[in-house]
Amino acid sequence: MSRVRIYVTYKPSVFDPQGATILDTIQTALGHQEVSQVTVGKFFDLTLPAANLDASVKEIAEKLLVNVNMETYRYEVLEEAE
Amino acid sequence: MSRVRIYVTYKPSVFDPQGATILDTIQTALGHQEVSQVTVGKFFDLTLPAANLDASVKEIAEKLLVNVNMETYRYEVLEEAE
Amino acid sequence: MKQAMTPEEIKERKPYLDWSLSEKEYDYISQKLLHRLPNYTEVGLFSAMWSEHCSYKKSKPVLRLFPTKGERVIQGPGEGAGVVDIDDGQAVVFKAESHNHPTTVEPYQGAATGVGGILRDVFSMGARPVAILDSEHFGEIKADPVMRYKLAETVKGVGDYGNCMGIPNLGGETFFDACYQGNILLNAMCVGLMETKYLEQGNASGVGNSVMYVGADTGRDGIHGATFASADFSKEHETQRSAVQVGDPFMEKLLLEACLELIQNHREWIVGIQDMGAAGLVSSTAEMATEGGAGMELNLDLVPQREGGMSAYEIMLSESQERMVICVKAGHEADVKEIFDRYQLHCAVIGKIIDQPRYILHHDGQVVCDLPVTSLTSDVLEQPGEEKKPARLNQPAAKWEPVVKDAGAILRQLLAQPTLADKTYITRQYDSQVRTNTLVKPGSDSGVLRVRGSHKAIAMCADTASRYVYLDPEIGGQRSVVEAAANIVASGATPLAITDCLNYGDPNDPEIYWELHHSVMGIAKACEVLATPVVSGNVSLYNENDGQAIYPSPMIGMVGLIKNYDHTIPMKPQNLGDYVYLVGDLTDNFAGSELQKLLTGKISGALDQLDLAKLHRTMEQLLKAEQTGLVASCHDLSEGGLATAASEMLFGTGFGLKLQVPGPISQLFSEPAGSFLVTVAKEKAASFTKQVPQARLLGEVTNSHRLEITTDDQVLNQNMNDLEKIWKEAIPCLMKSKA
Amino acid sequence: MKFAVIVFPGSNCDIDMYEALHTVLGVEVDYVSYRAESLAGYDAVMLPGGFSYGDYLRAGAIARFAPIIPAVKKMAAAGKLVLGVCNGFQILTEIGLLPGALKQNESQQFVAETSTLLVANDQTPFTHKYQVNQRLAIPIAHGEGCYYADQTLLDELERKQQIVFRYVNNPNGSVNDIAGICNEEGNVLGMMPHPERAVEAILGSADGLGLFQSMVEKQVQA
Ligand SMILES: Nc1ncnc2c1ncn2[C@@H]1O[C@H](COP(=O)(O)OP(=O)(O)O)[C@@H](O)[C@H]1O
Ligand SMILES: [Mg+2]
Repeated sequence: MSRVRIYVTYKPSVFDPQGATILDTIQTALGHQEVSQVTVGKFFDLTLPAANLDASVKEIAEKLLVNVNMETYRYEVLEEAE
Repeated sequence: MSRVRIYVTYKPSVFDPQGATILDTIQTALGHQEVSQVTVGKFFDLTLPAANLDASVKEIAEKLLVNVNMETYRYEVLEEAE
Repeated sequence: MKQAMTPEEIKERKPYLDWSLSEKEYDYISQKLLHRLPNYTEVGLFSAMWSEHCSYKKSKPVLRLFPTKGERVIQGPGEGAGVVDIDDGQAVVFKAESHNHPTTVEPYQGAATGVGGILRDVFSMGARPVAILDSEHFGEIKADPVMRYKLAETVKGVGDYGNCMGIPNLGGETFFDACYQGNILLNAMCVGLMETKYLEQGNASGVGNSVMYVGADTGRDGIHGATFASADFSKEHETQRSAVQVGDPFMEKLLLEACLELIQNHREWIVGIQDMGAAGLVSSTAEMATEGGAGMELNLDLVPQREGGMSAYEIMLSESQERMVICVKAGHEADVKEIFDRYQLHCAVIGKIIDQPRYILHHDGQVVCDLPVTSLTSDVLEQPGEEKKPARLNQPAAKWEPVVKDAGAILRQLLAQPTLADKTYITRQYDSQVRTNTLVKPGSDSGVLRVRGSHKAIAMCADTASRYVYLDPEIGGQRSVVEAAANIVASGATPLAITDCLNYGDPNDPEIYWELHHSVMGIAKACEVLATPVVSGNVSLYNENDGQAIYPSPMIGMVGLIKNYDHTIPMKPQNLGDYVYLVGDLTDNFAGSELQKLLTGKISGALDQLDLAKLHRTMEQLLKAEQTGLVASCHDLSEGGLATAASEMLFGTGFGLKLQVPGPISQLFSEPAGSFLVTVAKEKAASFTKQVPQARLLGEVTNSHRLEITTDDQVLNQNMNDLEKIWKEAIPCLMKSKA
Repeated sequence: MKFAVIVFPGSNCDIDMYEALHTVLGVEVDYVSYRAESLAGYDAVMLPGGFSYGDYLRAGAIARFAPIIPAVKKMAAAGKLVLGVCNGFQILTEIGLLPGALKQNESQQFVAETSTLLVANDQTPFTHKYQVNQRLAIPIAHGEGCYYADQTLLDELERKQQIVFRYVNNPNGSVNDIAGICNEEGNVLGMMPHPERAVEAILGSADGLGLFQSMVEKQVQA
């Protein structure tokens, strides 16, 4: 079994109102002017067999977890086990 | 400047309906019976100066990004630069 | 900035063809309008401004058929939204807009930004948006998980935007048919209220006055949205879809409050205001200048930008959401800015009104565009389409006679059809009560909203009758208006006016142009007879997928007035023992009905002519009865006919109906236009039938919670609890299915 | 008695609250901007529903930094009545005036309908006009209304009778069917349902009136 983490973020040109609002809050309300950029993303940790990992993850990500119109993703294997 | 990634997840005791729904969809609609667990989280990538990193991140996370009643977080430095 | 191609290269390589500008148009622009070759930026502006979405070059000749004037019409088509007088210095402001292509590609954001866009149209007139309606057409969801996903996301998009803005959803429709499998329809309608004295227009004039930009920063979102929406939607376009527009309802809420504060408290500071919709900055500014008969000079370096390195072309065509343009009187720029600053919105002077009728753009220290203003707007070459009567209409199929062996079984099946089934799955995701004026929530014939501080209410609905329009565009067009009017009248309101969204396939196909033309003729005729002028609207063409067009689907949004909201008529029976009347007729023509679709899997046949004058007379009589307190409840017959309407009246009540309906049982499923079931207290029966002479007594309200209808050949006798279960569970069940 | 209705950027039930108090109950009430720093002169504070700051991040999370918040906390500490409805409830948990948190609805869908509430505690300044176990028809409209508390907190809330309203048909997955809770002192109430939408029979229900009448009477006695 492998544990895989899939990271999903907006494509760079897609407007992210949530990120913009959070950055503004950090800078003005919290006074952390030194923070210059915030991007927000989601991640999904999946447990699945190591065989065929790449194909499975690709299918699950592109068919379900990722909105390919506006998001991109990448994944990494967190740990492998029997 | 550093780029920091803060991971936020529900505490283990908090039920996450989203993870359960996604797992169900993966197994039944996508037919990936072999996937056995899904957890979902958010992450925030912040760009900020390397000085005082730990204190700043802690403050921003605990005051804003995380609701400590139901969520936990950890962070890692993605890259360091001048 | 360097232009990507020289004017000569453009002439030679014709990149504009990909942007839906024809060679004929290009030549006309160069030879007749400019007397020179346009540069790259200019060609881009032309291709967007001359797209159907902005210019209506194909549909304009047809739209002229609409009646647009009426005693109460303050502002007809041509502005952000139509404005209709509702007495006491108040007006109702409304418009509908399609967002079909964006919603097909990216349902959540497409639907959300569809709602956002129509709200801006209404508040840019100086009105406060008070209600949202949504007309949604999907493909069949039974065997199509992708369609279920699109439905779920579309509904979430409509809901999230309106809920966040705090504007109640007062109704709409949700229709399913295989013709929308590759191209779903999402039409959003917004209704606003205003004091007539605050009426604003989208114009810019007065040499030296400033052009100000407010709201969200400009990014590369939806570039070519306008031309994209005007081009056939085929597989090829799936690669173009990174430029999705993302809605920010929070910013829009701030923008709404800031704009209304400006208009209501400081009207004298401004000349005009307009939202940035399709083709963004170029369309809004060029239209404002045209409207005001002025010239305009803009410096694009001053436009607030979210991304670096945007070209002039990208800045002008960006469809980033939540932005407005305001023409501000010289000297008041700082005053205006102060208001927007207070709402933490960006606000910048980006140009001014000049004394020659030109449209001049500066970018990176260069003049990138210098055109006569009207060349972008009113000089567009109108292109009435070629027309040909569709082959299917030359020989309509023979009249179809349904065989109804077990009416109960048929009714149960009908109630489970997603088009007829309970829509609570959808409406429950929409806040319909926020701002506490909602008298009738979605689920009845019309949504009804109190006008706070008065005894008035407004009723509203959105209706499409695409199957009927498909079988006969002209009669179908009439039916769409009659259906909307019936919904308004059923709620006790006097129809005032309509808005529309004309959703069709590729108008270059002569058969589709014919459909467009003839259905508009039908709509126009019905509007004339029913005295409901067209005050605003929107056209969405090229609704095709791989060459397969949707049914012609004109959506009618109607608004009505209730002078005393105590006379709002509920849909559900109120008292045991009340009489039940049929007002209007049943019919033996089943062409286009839900029954025909259920039993044969398709629709066919010719439609009967409507007697519009008679329908109008009946509705007026019924209205009078409602307004004098004679009617206890009323529901019009639509999809699924009398049997379905009667069931809908009983759901959620403990009542039953015991009726005697002359004729064969099949007629209980016929779908006559403009017929009603009405319940009336016995002691008012005589006055009612005097007022509505053609009302036919069918029976009465019982407490058995059964629907019992005796006809000439069969008895229908159904337990309402069973029917309600079927009706309620149909959509949730389909949405959950794993197939 | 004078009420303050706080208006945050993105509040949208502010007018509903105002109208319920002003037009229906006929009491004195003002809108107060989130930028204000004092609530001197007011006897009760209402945090209305809506989407403050778009509910980006988490509902109520950003409103916590608004300039008015210290004044709200001061009112609570002084024993004045503080009511948070919907987004207002979310804000009260985020600023720590009420324990626990509100998560996304279990269905992961926004839900708007009329819910039936049971009065669980009729001894608070907000509910003394009701009877325990009385059923109230009150509209709900929220996407993040699933109340969460861990077992220890839950036990404590039950023991101290801080649960004020429960749902008859739990619409969102809240633990112990919780629809509204108060603080230990009883002067701060947070609830997801909208009593201000249930003050006129023509709009569907007037069952929320008792809550506002309770507040007004309490104040008169005090
Ligand atoms: N997408 C939707 N959004 C809001 N309300 C809807 C939607 N779809 C259906 N409804 C509501 O459900 C009810 C039934 O719709 P429909 O069958 O189209 O009514 P009618 O036949 O009277 O036009 C109406 O009150 C309508 O407003
Ligand atoms: Mg109807």
